Amino acid sequence: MDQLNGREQQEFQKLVEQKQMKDFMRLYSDLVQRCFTDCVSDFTTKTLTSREEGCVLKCTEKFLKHSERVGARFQEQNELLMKNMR
Amino acid sequence: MDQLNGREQQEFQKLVEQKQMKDFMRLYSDLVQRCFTDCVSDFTTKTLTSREEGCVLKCTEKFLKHSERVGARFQEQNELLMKNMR
Amino acid sequence: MDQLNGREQQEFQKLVEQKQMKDFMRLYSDLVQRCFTDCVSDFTTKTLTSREEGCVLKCTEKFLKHSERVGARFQEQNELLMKNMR
Amino acid sequence: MSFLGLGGGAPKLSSEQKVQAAEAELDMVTDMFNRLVDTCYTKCIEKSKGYSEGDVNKNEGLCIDRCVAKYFDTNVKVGEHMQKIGSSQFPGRR
Amino acid sequence: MSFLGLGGGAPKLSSEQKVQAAEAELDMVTDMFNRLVDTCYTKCIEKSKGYSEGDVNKNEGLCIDRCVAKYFDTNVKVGEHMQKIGSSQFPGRR
Amino acid sequence: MSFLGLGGGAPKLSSEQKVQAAEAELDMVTDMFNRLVDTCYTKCIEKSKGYSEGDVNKNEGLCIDRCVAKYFDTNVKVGEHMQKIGSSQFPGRR
Repeated sequence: MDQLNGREQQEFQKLVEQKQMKDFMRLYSDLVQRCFTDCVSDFTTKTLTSREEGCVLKCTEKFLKHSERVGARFQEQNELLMKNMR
Repeated sequence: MDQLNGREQQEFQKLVEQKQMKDFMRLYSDLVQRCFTDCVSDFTTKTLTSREEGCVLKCTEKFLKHSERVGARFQEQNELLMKNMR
Repeated sequence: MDQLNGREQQEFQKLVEQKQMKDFMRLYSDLVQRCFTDCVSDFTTKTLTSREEGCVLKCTEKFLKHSERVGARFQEQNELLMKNMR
Repeated sequence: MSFLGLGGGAPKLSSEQKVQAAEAELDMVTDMFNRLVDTCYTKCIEKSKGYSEGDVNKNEGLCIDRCVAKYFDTNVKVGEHMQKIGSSQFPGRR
Repeated sequence: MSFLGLGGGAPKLSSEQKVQAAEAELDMVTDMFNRLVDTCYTKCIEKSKGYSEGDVNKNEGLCIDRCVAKYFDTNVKVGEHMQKIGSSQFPGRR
Repeated sequence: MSFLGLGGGAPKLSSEQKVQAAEAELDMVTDMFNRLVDTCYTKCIEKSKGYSEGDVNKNEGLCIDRCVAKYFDTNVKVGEHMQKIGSSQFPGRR
């Protein structure tokens, strides 16, 4: 990013903030869709059974921990890549 | 939406209209891809066989009716959710 | 496109150029994801095995040739469609 | 219109920010609708017989109704659970 | 350029609207191309042997050609059928 | 910040173009992160038992670490190979 000057940095920063909310929304929607798909397949009832709800909650925790861990490794790999490019 | 004033409402309305065409396009493309994937798997001919065409037409109707029904339920659930939030 | 005048054509051309980089990025990312999914499933090592790497390289070539061929046919079909519409 | 509690209490947003927030909310509702169409089609529509009919039959219809209801239910439960366990740690990449 | 009959007869659009319509059309063509690459890859490419070759072999090539042709055919048939049964009722959510 | 060598040497870009390039790069990094979350979840997370626990267990954790490393490795190898065989012919549709 060293090629952007002050004003450009600022403009870019504004873009980043606009996108962060969208990213969060996307990950949230992905989580809901995945946990629903993996946990819910009984359509004889209109609300979640307790078994389905338990599965959804565990799936939520696992997905969050998974995406955190991917995030940590992603950052490390990215820094490694940047270093090798210089 | 009550927090938007007149001019903002108008601007937002313009956005909504721009998006409606895109939404329609997307649903149309999803329909084509899904019905093609489900109905066409013989690649010894260059045009649809009559069996494949029949399948595609029924799939089209079913998908439309399905998405209409989802739309109706979606609206009800959304209204329910909004009501509970007030 | 005959309904756009000179200035509009120019503006549209600028849009096209902005989108081409994005399209390329998307196809590149699709390729990486697909070849990774198809070729890598041993997670007892931290780097690609030579067998996995060979698979990834062949997958890359095949995907590129595939998308080139789809592109050529796509263009032909599109031209055919345009001609029939006049 | 306050899906997931978005925008509810936030004070003193500029006009541009308010329209942007409304747009984000519209995009999210649209995205959820598209995911519902896709997910409930996969869960409920019988295509084993090569689409023997164009109608949505009674079983499929009931399944769709419940699929939408349970998807909303899941959406709420996930949101509540994330708040409980502290969603702040969420995206990991920032 | 009038994919799906878009833009054809519509009179008196502003410059901004015309460029927007052209952009929407470009996006749709690009989207269709991406879907074709994806769908025909799944239908036609043999990966059972772990990609034994980097070339697209003769069988795969023929399959790709027909896959593209049939996809266009499907696209047209779906469009005609939707007009016939009244696509106005389509998206449901509005 | 020069993912895939983007932006590195390109001279004399306008301010608008530079911000656009930075945005494209941000979008690509975000897209790759999302694909990693999705792909490695499918490869590494055991859901056969209906999510018997909310934690990521030791096996899953190791698998995630290696999955991310191998995905980056694949990304680099694909980029190098495309340059070698001449990626110019790539998208086909232009």
